[in-house]
Amino acid sequence: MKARVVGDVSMLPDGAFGSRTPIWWGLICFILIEGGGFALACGAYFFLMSHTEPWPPSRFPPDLPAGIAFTALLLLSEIPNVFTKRAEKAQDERATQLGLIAASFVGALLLAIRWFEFHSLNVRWDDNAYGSIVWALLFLHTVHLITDWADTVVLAVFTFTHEVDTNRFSDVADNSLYWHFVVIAWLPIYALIYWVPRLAG
Amino acid sequence: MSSPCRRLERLAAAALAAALLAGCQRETRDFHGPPPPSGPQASGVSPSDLAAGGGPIGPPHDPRAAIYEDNAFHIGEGKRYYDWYNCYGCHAAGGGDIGPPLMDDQWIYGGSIEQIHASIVEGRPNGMPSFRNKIPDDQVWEIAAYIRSMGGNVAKDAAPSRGDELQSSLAKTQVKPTPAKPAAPTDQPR
Amino acid sequence: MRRAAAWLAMGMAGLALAACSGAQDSLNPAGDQAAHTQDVWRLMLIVCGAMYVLVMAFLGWALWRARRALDGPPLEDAVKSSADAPMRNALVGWTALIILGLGVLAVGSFLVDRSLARADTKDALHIKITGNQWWWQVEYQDPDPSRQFTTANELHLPANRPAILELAAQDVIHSFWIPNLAGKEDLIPGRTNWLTLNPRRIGVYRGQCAEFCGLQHAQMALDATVEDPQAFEAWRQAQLKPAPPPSNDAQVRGQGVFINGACGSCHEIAGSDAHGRTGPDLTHLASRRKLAAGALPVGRDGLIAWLHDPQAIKPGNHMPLVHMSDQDLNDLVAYLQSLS
Amino acid sequence: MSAAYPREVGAKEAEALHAQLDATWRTGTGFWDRLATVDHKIVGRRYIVTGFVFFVLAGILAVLMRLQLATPQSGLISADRYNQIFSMHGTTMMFLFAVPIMEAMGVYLVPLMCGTRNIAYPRLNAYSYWVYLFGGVMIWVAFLLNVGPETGWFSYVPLAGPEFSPGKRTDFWAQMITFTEVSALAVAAELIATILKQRAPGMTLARMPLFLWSILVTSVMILFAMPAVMLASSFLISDRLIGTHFYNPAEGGDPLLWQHLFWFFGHPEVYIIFVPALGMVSSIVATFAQRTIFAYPAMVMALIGNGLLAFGLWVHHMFATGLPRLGNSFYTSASMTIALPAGVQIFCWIATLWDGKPRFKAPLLFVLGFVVIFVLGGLTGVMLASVPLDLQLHDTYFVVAHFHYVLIGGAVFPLFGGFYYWFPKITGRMLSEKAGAWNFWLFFVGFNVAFFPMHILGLIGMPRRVYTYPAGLGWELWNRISTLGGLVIVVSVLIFIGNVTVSLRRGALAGDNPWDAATLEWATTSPPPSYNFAHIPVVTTREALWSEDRPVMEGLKSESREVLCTSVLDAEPDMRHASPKPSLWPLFTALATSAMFIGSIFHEWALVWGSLPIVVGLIGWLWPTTPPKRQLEAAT
Repeated sequence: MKARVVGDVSMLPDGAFGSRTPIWWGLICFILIEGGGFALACGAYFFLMSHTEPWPPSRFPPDLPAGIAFTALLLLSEIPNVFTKRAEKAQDERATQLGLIAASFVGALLLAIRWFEFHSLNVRWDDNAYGSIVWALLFLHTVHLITDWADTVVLAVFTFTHEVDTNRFSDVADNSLYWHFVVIAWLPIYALIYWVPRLAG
Repeated sequence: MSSPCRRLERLAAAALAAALLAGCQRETRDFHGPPPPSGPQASGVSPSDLAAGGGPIGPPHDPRAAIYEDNAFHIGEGKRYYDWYNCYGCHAAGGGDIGPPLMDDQWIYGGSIEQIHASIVEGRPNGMPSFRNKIPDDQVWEIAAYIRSMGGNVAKDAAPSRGDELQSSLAKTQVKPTPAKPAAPTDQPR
Repeated sequence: MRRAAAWLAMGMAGLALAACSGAQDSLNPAGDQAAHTQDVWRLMLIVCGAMYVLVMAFLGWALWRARRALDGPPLEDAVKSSADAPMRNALVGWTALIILGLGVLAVGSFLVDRSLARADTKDALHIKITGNQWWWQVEYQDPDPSRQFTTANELHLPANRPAILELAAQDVIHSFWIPNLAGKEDLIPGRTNWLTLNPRRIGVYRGQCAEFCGLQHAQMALDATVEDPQAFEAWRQAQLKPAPPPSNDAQVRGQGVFINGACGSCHEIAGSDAHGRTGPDLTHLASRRKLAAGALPVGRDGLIAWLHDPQAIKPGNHMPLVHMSDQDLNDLVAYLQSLS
Repeated sequence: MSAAYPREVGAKEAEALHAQLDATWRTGTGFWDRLATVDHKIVGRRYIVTGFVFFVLAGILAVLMRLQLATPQSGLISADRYNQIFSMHGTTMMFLFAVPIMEAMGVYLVPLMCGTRNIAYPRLNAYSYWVYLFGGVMIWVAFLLNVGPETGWFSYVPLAGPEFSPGKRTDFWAQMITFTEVSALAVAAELIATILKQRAPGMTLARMPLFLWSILVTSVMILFAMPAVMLASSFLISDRLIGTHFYNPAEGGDPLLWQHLFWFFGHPEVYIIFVPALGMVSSIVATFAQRTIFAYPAMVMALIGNGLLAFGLWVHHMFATGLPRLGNSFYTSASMTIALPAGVQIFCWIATLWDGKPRFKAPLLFVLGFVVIFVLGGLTGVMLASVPLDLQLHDTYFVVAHFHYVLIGGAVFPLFGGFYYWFPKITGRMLSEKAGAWNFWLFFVGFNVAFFPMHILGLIGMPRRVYTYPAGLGWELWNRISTLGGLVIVVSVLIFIGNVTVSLRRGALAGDNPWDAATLEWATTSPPPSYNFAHIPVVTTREALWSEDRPVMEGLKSESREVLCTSVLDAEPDMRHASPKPSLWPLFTALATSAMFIGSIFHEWALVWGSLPIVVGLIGWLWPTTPPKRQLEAAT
């Protein structure tokens, strides 16, 4: 059977933003997977908590300063993040570069604070189940932090070495979206690690 | 082209053989143990052969040792029997109590598996009773293999991990026996 | 199609056949719980069987009709068909039927479950069962400590008197299951579960661990003897006594082997110097039917086979191979056989 | 570019287009080219073949078990070996055969059915295959080295924990989970993106073939189910390796945490295997009845219902663990409810056959076998949902019978039907019908002989996972019959393998659309060209190929790889999207991933140093293809 051509798609754009691109959907899938993992880990936290009295067993919840510092900086990191996102939307190369560099530095600082967080938990992972789940939550979030930070750094380098076109701007936008996820996912974890033991204890 | 290929092949074959050997050795479940050796040396050495603090004159190399020494299953069984025969009573979880610690590098009567085996079978002066005929020989070997694992003297992939018991009685076979806990900012009673 | 029906019929016949045999058989109930469960089974079999027959009939009809349609004229339109409307009604009916069937089954199941939860527990026996790799420790509880006793791998229950089982595990998860008496309940480390039995019919039933628990999961059985209350009381009185002292030379020597050798490190024989706690209590071993959690019959042959090489019979279990002379073995068996 | 539409494509133009597209999309024949390929058809083919190999391997283990159980107190296989064998059988069937092969069918067929040139994220697709392959090889090598899993495919703690499972056996199992989950999740994301964004213009959600719906539902289920088992197995391996206490009751852990997490995954897992099979059944029924599937909206609702309900019933695997009674009753109702969507679908298929003009070819035979077997398995599933009855039947051979009826009847029979149905598309040749009939009847009879007696065995008290049993409990006869049935299945599978081997060379040529099917994969040649479609097909009805009109669109680049993206709901053409070229980076990254996973079995720090090569691989893989600035400046 001969093909009957009814239209031409060559005039369509070859790049786009957000939900129009397949990459965005992949990212959403990824966020769903990771979000599901976080939710289940939080569920495991409550499951273990319901069997343990007192919580934490040592009665010493984690120390607050590092966690507060981290949370505050993480929330502030949304400023360069949103700035970068706007710059991408406007396809402003200079501003994008600036935003990415700022985000990279904030990320590095966050990782440094995270180091102190691990040391202020007042429990080791192999002390008891409470220690295990607290370390697991913090570790899971750290993995995401490192992943997105590495992605940001690579993108930042790339904007300096390569031509930046729509697809690249779109990558940067997706990176910003993922950072939103890293920030939002932290809030319940923060509550579980630092505040639930205080309120429950 | 063919020679590097062949070398690669040979390398792969060697690696596979090594893995095979290691896998078999570490993971075999040999429930019968070897037949008991006959003859006079079966009973090992008597306590009088060994002077406390002296060099390990211990029993000669025993072919049975190899079966138990790096075998994950036997070490795991040894862990169980260590508990069942109440070695905890004197040695705690390896840290020592009435009896000497077992997880450091200092051995009064020698730290080879044969020597530990002999110590259990024969007993030692100053309190270590003889378990001859009280603990079957297979199990003594398993306990000895486990005791060696306490000090980190067996391959990591054969050593047991934590047990399902309270953490305070845990033999830290996977952790160096130094008190290397990261100093927590606040004191915490444990 | 016909084949399937034939299979079903054969299966039913098989079930009927099987129902009159076993000592480990959920279709041969000897207690209230198993009987209630069998009621659910019958209900399920009828409702699900009817549904199955209905589906198969529809399929058969469709195929029969289709064979004839092959010779007819081709469909004028693959997408729309005059059969759509009546079929849609049939689908609604079918859906309603499924919901109805499921409703009946769910309610039936729920009612039975409730009746199980409300089992009669007046004047119940309290028995603690602890699962070990790979044997059962059975402790008959009593407020009076002198009336408590311990046995292994056997359960004696008076008929028509409820028993409450407290289920715990020493090492890994096991599952307690005597199908003739009741469904199973897991024994989980760190938790305590409860199971109520209301045994009715006198007989000896077999139970088996039903949760995979390692190497010898297959050989972790226990016997449950349901007997009349007098027989049970006699058994209990015998169990409360310490083991009889050895009465002849062989038995005396055998006791020596037991206590001075490796046996006493793990096994307890009340009334002797053997006080091991990690293996099964052997105080009244000779009064039991089976050895090593159902692996062998208690008796001279069984004991000799077991002591000669426990690892050949139950590879990997924690009863070690103890090398001893034939003389020692014979004496030991003589002593063990005296432990009635 | 001001052609008037519509227009016809001349033969010369078509030929030139083919040459150009083929040069752009073709996978070279060199060794490295083959390793670097990102063609979803090649990757999908490899996936299918690998999955089938694992099916055969696990089948061999099944036969060994049946031989052991044919007689009481058999000494054929030792307890230790037997436990490894049944663990490997379950693990291989569930993780290395069933889920991957269903996804593999999706990888091969979804882009074709969508009318697009390649799957979304083709490099991720290549990567996921390599990871799956390496994970499967790892666990089988470990098994052959006597380091195979020994605690069942469910690995209940504490049995699988550090105290009671010494050595590395369970660590290999737990890490195999990680391998297969990574690959399954990656494929799920690809398939979702492909289905949502790359459907042919005009293929609205309401015109999507049911197979695409079933793959979409499955993929979404994978996204939500697999993280649970990832989490559970990570907890397990950290308990075993670095001494955490998630499952240690003495330190506040709980063995039931494992069961909750595992079954939160494990129950949907069954539907993840079974839902794609429903899609295959729908495809086959529609084609061979030559009638559109009756009540399409009901079918779609039923698929979605299956997917949702599957997450609400995991507790029915845990009725015997002593959970609160009221909760259990809730799960009884929920578990029974799932019979509803299944019942609706069965009705719709039979109604379609009833009203159609079925041709009884091998694919349809397998579908009929599916109905007969699966309905029985579904009904025994309803029985098991009842708490009291489940307490008797749980962990007995009745359950073994039930889930083999559901999984072999519900998934393997449709899969074999699918093999017969799509083999001509994949290879260009037909499978022998005669051998197909033998294949089917032996499988059908052998299956029932093998598994029906297990219902009875369970009722009369035979528990699962026993390496032997005593004589005298009435189990001998049924076990022997069952073993005989197992051997018949072996013959049947051998016939299938023979059929494939012979037909690959000597089968009748298929042509584009040998079954006169309606979906887009049949609109292109058999086997399809490297670029799938020279022009992007346009869809105007649900049964695209049953209408006389075959509109297409042009305008995608032919000198570089491009796919068309359409809008999610209405499939309006939206943008052109560059599709990645072949690359060795996915293979490299997969190797690095495998090194990290296997290394972390032996040392926890492998997680850290092992991730560095992965980062290198990922950067190489994702490094954009836009030219560097310096080069650009030099050019201008």
